[in-house]
Amino acid sequence: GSDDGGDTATSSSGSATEDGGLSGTLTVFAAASLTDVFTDLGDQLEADNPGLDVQFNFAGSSALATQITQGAPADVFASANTSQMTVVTDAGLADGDPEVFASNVLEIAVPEGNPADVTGLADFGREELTLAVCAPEVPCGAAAEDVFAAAGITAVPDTQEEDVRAALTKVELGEVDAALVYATDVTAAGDSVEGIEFPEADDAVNTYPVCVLTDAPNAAAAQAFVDLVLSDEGQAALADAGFRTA
Amino acid sequence: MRGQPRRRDPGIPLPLLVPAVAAVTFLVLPLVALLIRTPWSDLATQLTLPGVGQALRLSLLSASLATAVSLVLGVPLAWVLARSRIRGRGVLRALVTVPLVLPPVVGGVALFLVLGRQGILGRWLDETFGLTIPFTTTAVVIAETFVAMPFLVISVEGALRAADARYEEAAATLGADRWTTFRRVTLPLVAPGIAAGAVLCWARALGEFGATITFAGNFPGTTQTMPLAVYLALQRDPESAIVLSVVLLAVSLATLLALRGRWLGRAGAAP
Amino acid sequence: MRGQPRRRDPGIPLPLLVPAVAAVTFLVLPLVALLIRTPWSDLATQLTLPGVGQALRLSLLSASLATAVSLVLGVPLAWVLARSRIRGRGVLRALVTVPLVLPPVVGGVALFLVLGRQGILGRWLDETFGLTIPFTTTAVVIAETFVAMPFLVISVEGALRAADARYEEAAATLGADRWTTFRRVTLPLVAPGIAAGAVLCWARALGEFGATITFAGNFPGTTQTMPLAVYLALQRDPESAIVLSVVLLAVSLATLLALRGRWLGRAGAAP
Amino acid sequence: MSLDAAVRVQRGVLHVELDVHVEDGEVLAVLGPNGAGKSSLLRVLAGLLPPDGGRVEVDGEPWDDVAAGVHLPAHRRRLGMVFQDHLLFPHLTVTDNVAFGLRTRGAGRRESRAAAREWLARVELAEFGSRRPGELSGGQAQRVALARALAGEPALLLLDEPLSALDARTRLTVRAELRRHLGDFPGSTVLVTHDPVDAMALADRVLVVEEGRVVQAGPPGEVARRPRTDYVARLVGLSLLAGAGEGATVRLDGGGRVAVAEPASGSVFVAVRPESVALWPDPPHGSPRNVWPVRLVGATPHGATVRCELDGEVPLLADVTAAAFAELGLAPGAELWASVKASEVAVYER
Amino acid sequence: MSLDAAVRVQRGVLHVELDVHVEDGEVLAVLGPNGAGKSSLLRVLAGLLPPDGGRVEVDGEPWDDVAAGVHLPAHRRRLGMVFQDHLLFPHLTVTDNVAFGLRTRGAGRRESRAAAREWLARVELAEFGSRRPGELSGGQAQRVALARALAGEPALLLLDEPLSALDARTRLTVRAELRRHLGDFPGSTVLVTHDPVDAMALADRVLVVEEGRVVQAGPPGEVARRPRTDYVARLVGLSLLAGAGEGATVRLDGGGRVAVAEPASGSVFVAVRPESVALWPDPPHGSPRNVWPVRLVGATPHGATVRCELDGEVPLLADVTAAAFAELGLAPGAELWASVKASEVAVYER
Ligand SMILES: Nc1ncnc2c1ncn2[C@@H]1O[C@H](COP(=O)(O)OP(=O)(O)OP(=O)(O)O)[C@@H](O)[C@H]1O
Ligand SMILES: Nc1ncnc2c1ncn2[C@@H]1O[C@H](COP(=O)(O)OP(=O)(O)OP(=O)(O)O)[C@@H](O)[C@H]1O
Ligand SMILES: [Mg+2]
Ligand SMILES: [Mg+2]
Repeated sequence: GSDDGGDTATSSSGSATEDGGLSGTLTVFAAASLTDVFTDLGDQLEADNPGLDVQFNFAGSSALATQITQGAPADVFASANTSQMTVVTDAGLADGDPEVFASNVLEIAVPEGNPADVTGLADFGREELTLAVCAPEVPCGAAAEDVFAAAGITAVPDTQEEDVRAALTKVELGEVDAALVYATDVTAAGDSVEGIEFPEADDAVNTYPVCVLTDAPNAAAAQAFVDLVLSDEGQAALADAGFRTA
Repeated sequence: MRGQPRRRDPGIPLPLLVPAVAAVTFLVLPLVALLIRTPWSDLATQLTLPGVGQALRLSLLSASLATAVSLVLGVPLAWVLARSRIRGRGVLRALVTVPLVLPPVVGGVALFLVLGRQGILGRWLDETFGLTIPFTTTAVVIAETFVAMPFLVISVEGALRAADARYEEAAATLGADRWTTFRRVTLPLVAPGIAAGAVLCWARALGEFGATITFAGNFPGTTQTMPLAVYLALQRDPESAIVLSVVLLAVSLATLLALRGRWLGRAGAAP
Repeated sequence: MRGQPRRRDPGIPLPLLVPAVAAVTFLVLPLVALLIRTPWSDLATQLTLPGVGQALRLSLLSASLATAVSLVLGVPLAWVLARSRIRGRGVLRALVTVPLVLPPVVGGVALFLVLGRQGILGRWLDETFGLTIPFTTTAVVIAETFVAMPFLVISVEGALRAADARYEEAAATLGADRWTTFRRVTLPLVAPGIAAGAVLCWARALGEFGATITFAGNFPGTTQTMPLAVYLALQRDPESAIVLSVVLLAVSLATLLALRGRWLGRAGAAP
Repeated sequence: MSLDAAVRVQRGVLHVELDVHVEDGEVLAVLGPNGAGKSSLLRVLAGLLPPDGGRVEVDGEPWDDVAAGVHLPAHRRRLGMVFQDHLLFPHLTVTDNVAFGLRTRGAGRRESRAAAREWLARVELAEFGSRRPGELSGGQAQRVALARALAGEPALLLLDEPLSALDARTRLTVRAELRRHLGDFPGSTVLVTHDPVDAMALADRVLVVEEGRVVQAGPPGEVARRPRTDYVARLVGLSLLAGAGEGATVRLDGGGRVAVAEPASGSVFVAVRPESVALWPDPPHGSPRNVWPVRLVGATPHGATVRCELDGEVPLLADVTAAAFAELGLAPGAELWASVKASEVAVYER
Repeated sequence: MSLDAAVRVQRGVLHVELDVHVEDGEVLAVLGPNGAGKSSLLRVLAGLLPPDGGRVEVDGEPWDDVAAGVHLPAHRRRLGMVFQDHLLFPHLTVTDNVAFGLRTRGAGRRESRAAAREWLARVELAEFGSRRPGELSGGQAQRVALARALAGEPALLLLDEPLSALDARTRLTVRAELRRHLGDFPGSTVLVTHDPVDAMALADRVLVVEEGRVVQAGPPGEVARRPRTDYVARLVGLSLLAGAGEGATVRLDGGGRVAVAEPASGSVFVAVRPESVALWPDPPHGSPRNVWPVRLVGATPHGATVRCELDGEVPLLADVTAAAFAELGLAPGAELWASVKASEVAVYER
């Protein structure tokens, strides 16, 4: 569906070549938490299409949404939540409906060795612990509110982090006893952080939508990248990184 | 100073006027654009939200405290860099400048390494006094001071270097030791430079985001300053983030104008 | 200046020494802690990653360009604020200071509003010349300049105010118009103040993150500066973020030391 | 290139109101006590201080005209100025300081430097060219400032106590140099000085200024012989007394009478040279018709003589030799008699 | 509180090496040309410039002793100093400037201010107390600086040309004031000046410094009568000639002979007062035994007389009245004859 993107930018950026290979530059705007997985998928797409150069712009989803609404020359937008994707779709910049390619649930992250003996969500009501959750304005914070409501727990956090990474950093440094973060982040953090799953997590599943953009200079390659993400191969890579796949 | 028209000013030379106008345009146009985009109808709603007033108060308080701490610690440091003859001043000066370059988030991490629960000093503070600094308003002030003080130090040092050291010699012959000379001669002489440095420091502290959110966290009422509120608003509703920014701008503009007026009043009395 | 020992320095007075030492400790200890925590074994690996060298080069280049632009535009603006008698200087000065307070991310949004494809000027630039600024290295320089120039302006203005204006009168009686006076008398006289301002500006530009990632994006090779690389590394592996930060610190420390050495050499020649 | 100026300017509480006219090639010395407004006058002439009224015209060209709204900025006035505190540029070498005015007026670097070196040689500082002003002594700096002002070949030369920081020997040399230069100089010169010797040696005309107003004007000799205010009288070392002429006697305003050689009438000044006053422990009897009782209030050695300040009906200064002073055993508070020959007393209209 | 100092300090190319001794209550005047090292000496005494060698001792207390590693910082020396360029604190009022030294030495604010006002009244600036230094004229500022230094009741008073910016009248007043104060003053005073009148009026002893060394020392009258260098001779207005005594004649080193009244032998100086030199268009025949052919090379009006600079076998200065000067129709280059009575020629050992 790139018929309306056929302006000068398309021809200069390249498109499907005659033998089916892709060329030109593909620009993917993706949430920062996708850095590793997407970088690998991009490399793979480049390997399959020697004429293609895949460029990533990793940043917070909201920054990316702002950039896209300000006319950034992007082909693909992969958001870490539906709300920022909505900003883009509302502006009429998404080509077709966004597709969910992964989801993520909350997990409790504790420092190596779990010094405060955190066992479950109920520990977020313990005053004596130093606890971090995400701010309600950001998706993981909204999700946290949902799970606390579902579990009937009054949480007493010491800080409401602006994003998951900030919360996780504090766990890694041992500065908080527990933080409510995404499962993928626990996976990415490696040995310095232990994850504790809890059943209420399923009440707040965060979804990752992706879409090709209306003004995509290289719509063909964009579609190919989205297809790759949704393919079995892409889904497997996401699963390796701790995502629940669609 | 008198009311009558002065025919003195032969105007601003063109090679200065053109870049100056360009600079003002460059700095002010984005602000104007923000103002144009501000959904003014939202303003009243936003301002009456309880969190906003709180964040604004906390921001002003902590930036002012950070500036005060920076003045108390930074002006002496600037003096040492400018006037003493200790060895290694060059390295010291560079070391003091370097925190400017540190990405603020990493600055926050570094503060944890020193003052956090597991930090070099923090562990001792915790064990000895039961004091924990992170996630408190104190932590906000510390984070802002860490990020903003170098601005004060560097600009005060520049002012000290430019000042005429012979006045200090004159003070010495009048029996003033270096400390008295510093208080009664040096400080008043470089007051404009210190004022400039304090403004830089205050403004930088007021806008501080990365180190604060890392080291102090974000909790409404104790550690959520305006930049944090703005950032979070931006996640959900960019319009309201713009409104909050404009509020922050207006308040700081008013503060600066009020302060400057007083300083200028003093400076204007001198020749 | 001669090699013999000077018995002059009667030491630094205690009321200055104590806060100065406290200031240095406060500013330097977190850096030391960072160094301790740095996984040095990673250093070689990190440095050889292709993106890192690129980001470092881009950072140095864009910060230096931003400083150059700030000097060209900002020093004249500082002169206008300090020396001219135009009306509304107080308001102008406050307006110039205010961008310091703006959360950088909002600053990035504001730059979009002016220079973005739909921006006030951006639209016109796009339609007339086919020029788009966001997401280019130019955008990085612009974002850094927007954030860092006020530091230069305010500190140079402080230096100008502290300088003795009678030298400028003497130059006028020798036939120098205000522009010549500016170039040949004022500039050299306030050189230390300008140097201090440039250092502040450069360091602030080098550490710039929020406005850059918003307005210029995060494209390796064109807009990914070191702070952005640090941010991404932080998403993945905090250890490597620390390594990158230390690299940034080391490079800026070396640059500052090299520059300062030269400036001091010049300044040392004067009385 | 005559200077024609009427300067009105308010400086704090002092209102300066001075009319100044200097012909081509003429040197006008402005004498006056501290705070009289001399430097303020020069600043207005230089264009550094905008006048509140009046005008400044050089060679018919208006530099300032408040009524017409004309104000030529300082750098467009072809003038040279030496400030009371030299104001050499600290970042330039001595040579470059002197070359500064030439460079701003369009001369090349090499040529300006050569001219500057010539000027430095004239003020006997040839070997100091590569120093910075901070490495000069006070007097050396002032000589460089003089060279810097002269190097520009100005139309109007303004000198604010140019010689006051110079030592006696240099002062002689520079004064002679200045005199030679001023002799060749086609423009007008205004010289502010405290030293009557400078005024006598250098000026064609003297303007005495007190509290912002002209109190006396004329050729140096005339001013020196017939001072009209106490300040000038002190300056040239005379005792000045005001009174009313009554034939061969002048009745002083402060009481007392002075016998004079030429009959006088109306308001007059009486001037007495300190050298002509003799002091006696007892009332003398002899030819001098003026004998007054006085009290010694102060004494200052002055070369080989001692200058005695006398109070009484007729306040006077007297110069006596150090030997006589010692012989008379004088001490402050001593009661004495002073005598002056009537022929030694100058009398002239007020 | 005597001052005893041996100062060795390198200033650029100049090596200053001066031994200075000043008794209690004594005033030492240091005279010398620009750049001789006078201000450098004062800076060492004040503790502002660390000497490279020697020592400074006041009343037996060592202030500086390079060999022993002693250096008392400036603020611990009980001294008062007046700088060549006043250096009043621009941010303080005039009263607070004067009160500064009292405050730093522990006096209360009210009491310091009262004392400061008294000092201001003594330098006749009582009504200027609430001004800022920037609103003073140059001379007013210097008087305030003087008051500031004196107010601290120092043990050692250092004055770097304290009167040079003052106008003639104020100078008389302040000089008399200074004299009175120095008279009462129990400490030592070192006064740097260019003005021989200051030295004569204020000093008990004079040190003449040239190129960092003492070239002459002695009481003012002695130095004035028997100068030992050309600089001093010029300063006191004498012509100085060096030669070898041969009984009633002195053979000058530069050629020529001078007849003297007292027989002399060995290396001697001959000093001639300009007033004693008479000028003639043709060779005169009469009692004066010294008659030399000379050429007029310069002439400067000097009060009622003209000072003529003469070149020839015997270079001289001559003072003639303006009338005589005009009558002789003198112009530079004129060939003349100069005569001096042998009894007017002073001769003394070199
Ligand atoms: N910037 C100023 N603002 C207000 N008053 C001033 C200023 N500068 C000088 N004055 C006052 O104006 C008067 C005249 O000063 P001016 O410098 O012209 O005196 P002057 O005749 O040059 O004295 P001096 O011989 O001491 O140099 C003085 O009373 C002085 O206090
Ligand atoms: N900071 C300095 N560095 C190097 N040389 C200096 C410095 N200050 C002064 N001098 C030189 O030292 C010499 C002595 O200077 P000083 O100021 O003591 O002279 P002075 O006798 O006070 O002269 P004046 O009568 O002109 O004030 C001069 O040749 C001067 O050029
Ligand atoms: Mg003056
Ligand atoms: Mg000197």
